[in-house]
Amino acid sequence: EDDAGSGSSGPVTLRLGYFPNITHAPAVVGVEKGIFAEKLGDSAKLETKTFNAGPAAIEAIFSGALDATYIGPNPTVNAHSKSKGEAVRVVSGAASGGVALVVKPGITSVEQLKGKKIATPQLGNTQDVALRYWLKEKGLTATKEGGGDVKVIPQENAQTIETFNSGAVDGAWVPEPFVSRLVNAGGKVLVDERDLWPNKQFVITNLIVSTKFLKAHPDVVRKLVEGQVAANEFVNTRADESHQAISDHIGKLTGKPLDVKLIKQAWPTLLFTNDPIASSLKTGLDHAVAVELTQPVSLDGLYDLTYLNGVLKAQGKPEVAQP
Amino acid sequence: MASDTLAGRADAEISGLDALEIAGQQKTTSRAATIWAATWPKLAALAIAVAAWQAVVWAEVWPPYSLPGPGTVGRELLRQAGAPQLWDGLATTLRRAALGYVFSVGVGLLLGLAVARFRVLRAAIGSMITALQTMPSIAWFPLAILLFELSEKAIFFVVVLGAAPSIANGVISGVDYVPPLLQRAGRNLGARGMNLYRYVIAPAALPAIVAGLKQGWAFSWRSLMAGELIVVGISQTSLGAQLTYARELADAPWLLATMIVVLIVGLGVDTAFGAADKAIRRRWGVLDQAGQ
Amino acid sequence: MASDTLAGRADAEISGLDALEIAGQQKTTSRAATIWAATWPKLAALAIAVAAWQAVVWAEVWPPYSLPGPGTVGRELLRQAGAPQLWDGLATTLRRAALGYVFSVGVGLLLGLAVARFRVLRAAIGSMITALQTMPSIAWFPLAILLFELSEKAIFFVVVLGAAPSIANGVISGVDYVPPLLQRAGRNLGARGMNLYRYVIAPAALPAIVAGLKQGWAFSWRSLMAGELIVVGISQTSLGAQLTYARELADAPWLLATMIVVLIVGLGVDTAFGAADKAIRRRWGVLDQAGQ
Amino acid sequence: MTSTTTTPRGATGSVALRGVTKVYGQGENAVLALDGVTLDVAPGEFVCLVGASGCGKSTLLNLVAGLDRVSGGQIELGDGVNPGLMFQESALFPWLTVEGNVDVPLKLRRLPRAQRRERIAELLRTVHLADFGRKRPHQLSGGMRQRVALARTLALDTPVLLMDEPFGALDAMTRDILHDELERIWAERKLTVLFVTHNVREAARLADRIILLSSRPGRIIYSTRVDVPRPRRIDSPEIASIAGEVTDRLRTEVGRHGQ
Amino acid sequence: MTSTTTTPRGATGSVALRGVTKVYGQGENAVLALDGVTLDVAPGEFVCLVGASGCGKSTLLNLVAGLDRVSGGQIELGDGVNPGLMFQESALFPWLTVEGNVDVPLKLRRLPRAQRRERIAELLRTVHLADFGRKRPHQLSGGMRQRVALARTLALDTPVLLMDEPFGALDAMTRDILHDELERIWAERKLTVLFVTHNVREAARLADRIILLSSRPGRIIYSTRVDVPRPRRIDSPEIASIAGEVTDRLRTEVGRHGQ
Ligand SMILES: Nc1ncnc2c1ncn2[C@@H]1O[C@H](COP(=O)(O)OP(=O)(O)OP(=O)(O)O)[C@@H](O)[C@H]1O
Ligand SMILES: Nc1ncnc2c1ncn2[C@@H]1O[C@H](COP(=O)(O)OP(=O)(O)OP(=O)(O)O)[C@@H](O)[C@H]1O
Ligand SMILES: [Mg+2]
Ligand SMILES: [Mg+2]
Repeated sequence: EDDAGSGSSGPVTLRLGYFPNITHAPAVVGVEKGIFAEKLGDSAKLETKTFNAGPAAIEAIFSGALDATYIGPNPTVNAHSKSKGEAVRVVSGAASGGVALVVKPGITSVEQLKGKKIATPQLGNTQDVALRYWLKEKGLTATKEGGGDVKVIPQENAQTIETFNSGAVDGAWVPEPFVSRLVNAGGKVLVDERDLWPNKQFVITNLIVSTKFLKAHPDVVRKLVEGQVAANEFVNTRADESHQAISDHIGKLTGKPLDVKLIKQAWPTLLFTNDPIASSLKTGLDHAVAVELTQPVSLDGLYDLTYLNGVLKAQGKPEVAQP
Repeated sequence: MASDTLAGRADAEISGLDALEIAGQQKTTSRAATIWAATWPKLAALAIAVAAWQAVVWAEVWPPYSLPGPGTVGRELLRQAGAPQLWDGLATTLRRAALGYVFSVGVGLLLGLAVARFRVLRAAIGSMITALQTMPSIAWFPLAILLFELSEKAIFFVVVLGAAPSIANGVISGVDYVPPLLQRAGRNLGARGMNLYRYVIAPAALPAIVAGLKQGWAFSWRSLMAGELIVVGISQTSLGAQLTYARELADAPWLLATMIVVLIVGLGVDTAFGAADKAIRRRWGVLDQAGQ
Repeated sequence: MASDTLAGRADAEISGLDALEIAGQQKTTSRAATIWAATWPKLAALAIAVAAWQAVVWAEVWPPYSLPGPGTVGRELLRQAGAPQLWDGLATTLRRAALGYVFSVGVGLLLGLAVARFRVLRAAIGSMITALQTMPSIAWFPLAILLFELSEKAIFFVVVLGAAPSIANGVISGVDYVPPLLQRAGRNLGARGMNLYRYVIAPAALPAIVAGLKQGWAFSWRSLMAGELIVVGISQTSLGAQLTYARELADAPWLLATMIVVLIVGLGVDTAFGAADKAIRRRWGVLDQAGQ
Repeated sequence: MTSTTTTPRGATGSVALRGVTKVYGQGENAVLALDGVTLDVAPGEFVCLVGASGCGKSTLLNLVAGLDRVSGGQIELGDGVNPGLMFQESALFPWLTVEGNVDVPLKLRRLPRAQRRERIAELLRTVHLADFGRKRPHQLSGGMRQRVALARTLALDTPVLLMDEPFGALDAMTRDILHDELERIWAERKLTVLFVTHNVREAARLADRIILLSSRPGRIIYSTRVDVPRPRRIDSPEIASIAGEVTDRLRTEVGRHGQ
Repeated sequence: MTSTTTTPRGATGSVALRGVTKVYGQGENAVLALDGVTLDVAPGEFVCLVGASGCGKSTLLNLVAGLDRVSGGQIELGDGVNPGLMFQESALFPWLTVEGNVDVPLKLRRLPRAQRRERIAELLRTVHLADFGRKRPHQLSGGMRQRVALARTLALDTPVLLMDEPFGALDAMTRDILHDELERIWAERKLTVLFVTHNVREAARLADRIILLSSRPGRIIYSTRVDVPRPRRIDSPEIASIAGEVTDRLRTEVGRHGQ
C-alpha cells in the first residue's frame, strides 16, 4: 500500500540520506566503509542520497522519496511540527557538539561584542537561537531584524567565511567544519557551545526515519540502527581511518578531497554518541520561545528509541532515556 | 450598377456618415467583447488549474503537509495578506527589483549598443556576454561581498550581472536584424554615427529590444530572489528571504502562498510588457493585419 | 567612353575572368584577415582582464585567500584539468544540460507556437509564461521532488521549467512580428494552419526564435547549476555541486577555476549560436549589406 | 456604367462582387476605401482595373483574394477556387532562394519532387530568370524580384489570377515579352484575370474589359470593352486610340473628383 | 557614345563616374553588375537612365549615393555633397507617421521646429498628400508610399537628386502632375538629377540627356540629348519621336545582348 514496498513482495530498498559533512561523520564513514550494507544484509538494499541542505531532505521524506536521513535538530523539529507529528521519528542520535562562537582576535569579552555583527547560519535555527539566548543571558539585546546591541546576521555558512574574511562580520556562531575554517582564517573561539550545556552535550546530528517506513519495515529500521551504532563505534575507535574515509568520500562527491588536517582539527570538539540528547532539543525550543523566534511546539511522539535501546541492550551497552 | 445594390448610397456624404456609424458600432461591441475575450480564458485556466490541484489533493497521493490543498494555501495567503510582513517584504523586493532592473537596463542597453556597433568590441567580448549570462548567481556572491560587503549594493551587483547580459543580447540581436534597406535610407537621409542609431537602428530594433528587456526582467528577478539571501533580515524582510524560509521551515502552505505572490508579480510585469509590445505592434502595423 | 578608362576591358569574357580574380583576391586576403580580426580583440580583452586582475591582487586590497591571483587560479585549473573529477563533473553536467535543453526546446517551441496561434490560449496563459519564467528554481524543488523523487528527472523538471518559458517567449515575440505581407503571401499561396507555420511563420520568426533559444540556454544552464543541488549524487560529481562546494569550502582558487570552466562552456555555446545566427543573417541578406 | 454580363453563380473562374464596401479604421479615422462596388467577371475574362493612386485597387484585389474582410456587400467565387494574388510589393520570402520561393506553392500542392523541379525550371524560363534560381531575393534587382513573384503566383495553377501592377518595375522590352507570355498562359489555361495597372496602354493591350475606379470612395465610374482582336501589339493604333479614350475619361473623372 | 562634356571637378552638383566597375559576390558566384562606366553629369543637368531589368541602374545610383563601394574606378562628387537617393522600394520607416518620415531629414539638419512643420506641410502638398500626414506607412497605398518617399527625399534639400523609378507606382494623372512639380523644383533649385525609369516617354519628357545601359555587364551603350524646349508635354509629338528613337535603340541593343 505504500511505495516503500512491503516485506513480502520482494526486496525492500532503504533510501538513506546524509550530508557529506564532518557532523555527519557516522553516516559518511558507515557508507564509505560498508557498515550499513553489512548490517542490513539481505533484509534491505541500501540506496544513499546526499544533500547539501536540510530542506531538500525533508521534502524528500515528506514526499516519500526518502526513508531515513541523518539531519540536524532544526529540520527535525520543523518536520515534526509541520506534519503535526506525523511524518518522522528520531530513532537514534549521531553526534553532539562542534559548535562555537568564533570572533575577530581583538574581541576577548562579551562586552566587546556591543555594536558588532555576528553571523548565524539561519534565522531561528539552533545556532541562531543559541546565540540570541546567550546574548540575552548576558544582558545584550538583538532584534530579529538585525538591530539591538549586537547585530545578528543570518547567512549561509559558506557566505560567512567570505564576510568574515572581508571584515563584513566580526564573528559567527557556527557548526564545524566552519568553526575550524574561521579559526584558520584568523578567528578566535570566544564561546564553545559545549560549555553552555549540561554534560557538555547537545544534539547536532540525529537519525530520523519516515513514520510510514517505520511502520512498514520495523525490522529494517532495527538493522539501520544497528548500523548506526556500529558506525559510531568505528568512528569513535578508529579515528585516523575515519578521517581518511571522510576526506575520500567528500573528494568523490565534490571533485576535491577535504583536507584531512581540517577534519583532525575539528574532530575533538565533536562527540559521536547514539544518544539523541532529546533534552537539548527541548531546551533549545524553550530558548527559541524565550527569544520570541517561535511558538511553543510539542515534541510528543517525535522520539522512538525502542530500536536503539534494543540494540544497545543486546550489545550490553547502557540504554538511553526515552523522553 | 454600384448604386443598384446599396440603395440610398449614392451620396458620398451619407456613405461617409454610414461608415462612421459602422465603425462606431464595431467599436462598442468590441470593447465589451474585448474585455470578456481577454478575461474568460484566464478565469477558465485558473479554474482548471485549481480544480486539478484540488483533485490531486483529494486523491491523497501525497500527505497534506507535503502538498496542501488550494483551500489551505488560500487561507494562508489571506492570513499573510492581513499581516504586514508580506507587504513589507514585497515592497522591499519590488523596490530592489525596480532599482536593479533600471540599472541593468542602462548597462545592458549601453553594452548592447556598444558591442553591436563596434566590431572590435564584438569580437572581443560579444561571446563573453552570453557566457556571463550563464554564470549562476551564487558564483558571484563572493565577489559581490568582496566589492560591496553586506550592503544592498551587493544584491544589485548580482542582479545587474544577471540581467544586463540578457538585455544586451536582446539589443545585439535586434540591431543585427535591422533591415539593410532602412539603414541605407537612414544613412542617405544624413543619419551617421549616433544619429543613425537614434533615428533608425534603435526604433527598428525596438521589438527585439523589448523582447530582450522582458527576458532581462526574468533574469533580474530570479537573480534578486537568490541575491536577497546575501543580506537577510539586515533591516527588512524580503520575498526572496520568505521563499527560502518557507522552505527551510518545511512550511508548504507558506511556500505555495509565496510562490503565488511571485506569480502575481510576474503576471503584472508581463501585462506591462504586453501593453508596450502591443503599442509597438500597432504603430508598426503588424497588429492590425495579423489580427484578422 | 566606357572603354577609354579601362583599356583591354572591351571583352565581357575578360572582364568576367577579371571579376573572378578580383573576387578571389578579396577572399584570400579576407580569410587570414578574418581570423586575425576575430582573434586579436579576444586576446586583447583576455590580456586586459588578466592584467587588471593581477594588478588588483598585487595592490593587496584583499587578502590572497579572498582574491587569489591569476597565477594561483591558473595552477588550480591545471591541477583540476589533470584530475578526472573535473572532467567527470563536466561530462555529467553537459549531458544533463544537453538532455534538459533539448527537452526544453521541444516544450518551449510547442508552447510558444500554441500560444502564438490560439488566441484563447494566449489570453489564458500568455502572461503566465513570463510569470513562470520569473519563478526562482529553488521554489520548484519541493514540487520536483514530489513528482520525480530524487531522480535526474527532478533536475530536468527544474531545468525545463526554467528554460521552456524563455524559449516560448522568444517564439511568441518572433511570431508576433512576422511581416503581415509575408503572412498574406503565404496564405494566398495555399498555406493554411500548420502549413502557414511551417512555410512562413516559423522561418520568418527564426531570428527571434534563435534569440529566444539563446536566452533559454542561459536559463537552462543556470537552473541546472541550481538543480544539481537537489541531490548531490554520490556516484557522479557535477559542475553545479563543485561550484557550491568550492564556495562552502571557501576555496577561492577552486571557485574561480570552476567559474572559468563555466565561462568557457558559455563561450563555446555562444560560438555555436553565433554561427547559426550568422548563417541565418547571410541567407536573409542582412549580413552582406550591413557589413559595409 | 459597368457591363451587366451575368454568369452562372459558382462557375469555376467566375468572380462576382455585389455592393462591396470596405472601411479601414474606426471612428474619426475611418476611411471608406471602396463603396458599393458591383462587378461580374466571367470565367476566362481578362479585366483590367485602372484608377488614381489610392483609389482602392489593391484593396479590391485583397478582398477578392480573401485576405481582408469586406465591410459590406459580398464576393462570390467559383466553388473551391483560391485566387492567386500577385502583390504590389514583391512579397518574396527572404529566407528562400528564387527556386525555393517558386517551390512553395508547388510543395503546398504536394506535387512530387521531380515534377516540381521541372515546373520551377519552366516557370523561371517563362519569366526569363532561368539562370537565377539559386540567388536569394536580396541579390536581385527590383524588376527581377517582380518576375520571381509572377512565377510564384503562376505556380499556383489557379483559375483566377489577381495581379497588382505586376509589370510596374519592368522595362518596355521585358514587359512586352511578358505580355505575350501572360496572354499565352491566359489563353491556354482559360484563366480569369483581374489586372491592376497604371499603364493604360498595357490595359488596352491585355484586357477584354477595362474598368475605371474613382478615388475616395472607390467606385466603378467607367467600363469599356476592348474589342481589338488578338494577337495585339501595344504600339498598334487601335490600342493607342482605346488607351487615349480611357485616359481622357480618367482625366475628366479623376480630375472632377479632386485629388 | 556618351557626351564628353567635362565640368570643373568638385563643382557643387557635378557628378563624375570614371571607369566605375561593380562586382557583387565572390568567386564563382561573382556578378559583374557594372563594367567601366564613365559618365559626367554637369551641375543642373537632368539625366535619365534607362535599361533592361537587372542591368545595373539601381547599383549605379547606390554607388553614387555612397551606399556601396565601387569595385573599380572612382566617383567624384562636389565637395560635401550628399546626394539624396529615392530608393526603388519606398523604404519608409514603419514606426513613424508620414509626417514623421518627412521630418527625419529635417531634424537631422537641425532645422527649428516651426520651420520643419512648415516645410513638411509644403512637401506633402507638393506630393498631394496634405491630408495624410498622420497616417502610418502601412495605411497607405503603394503609390502614396512612393510619394511620401519622394517628399522625404526632397526634404534633404541636396543639390544632387538620385531617383530610382520614383513614379513607377503612379497613375498617369498623378504622374503628370508630379512631373511638373519635379521640373519646377529642379529648375528653381538648379538641381542635378539622375533619374532611373522604365518609361521612355517619361525620360524624354524630363531629361536633358537620356543614357542607355546594357545588361550584364552594365555599360553605357547609347546616349542622346533631348533638345525639346521646356515646358514639355508628355503627349507631344517631339517627345513621342524621341521616345520612339530611344525605344528602338533599346530594342536592338538590349535584344542583341540577349535576354
Ligand atoms: N491598412 C489600412 N489602413 C487604413 N487605410 C488603408 C489601409 N490600406 C489602405 N488604406 C487606404 O485605402 C485607400 C485605398 O488603398 P489601396 O492600396 O487600395 O489603393 P490603390 O488603388 O492600390 O493605390 P495605388 O495605385 O497607389 O497602389 C487609400 O486611401 C489608403 O490610404
Ligand atoms: N546584393 C547583391 N548581391 C548580388 N547580386 C546583386 C546584388 N544586388 C544586385 N545584384 C545583381 O546586380 C545586377 C544589377 O542589379 P540592379 O538592381 O542594379 O538592376 P536594375 O538595373 O536596378 O534593375 P531593375 O530595373 O530590375 O530594378 C543584377 O543582375 C542583380 O542580380
Ligand atoms: Mg495598390
Ligand atoms: Mg533597380
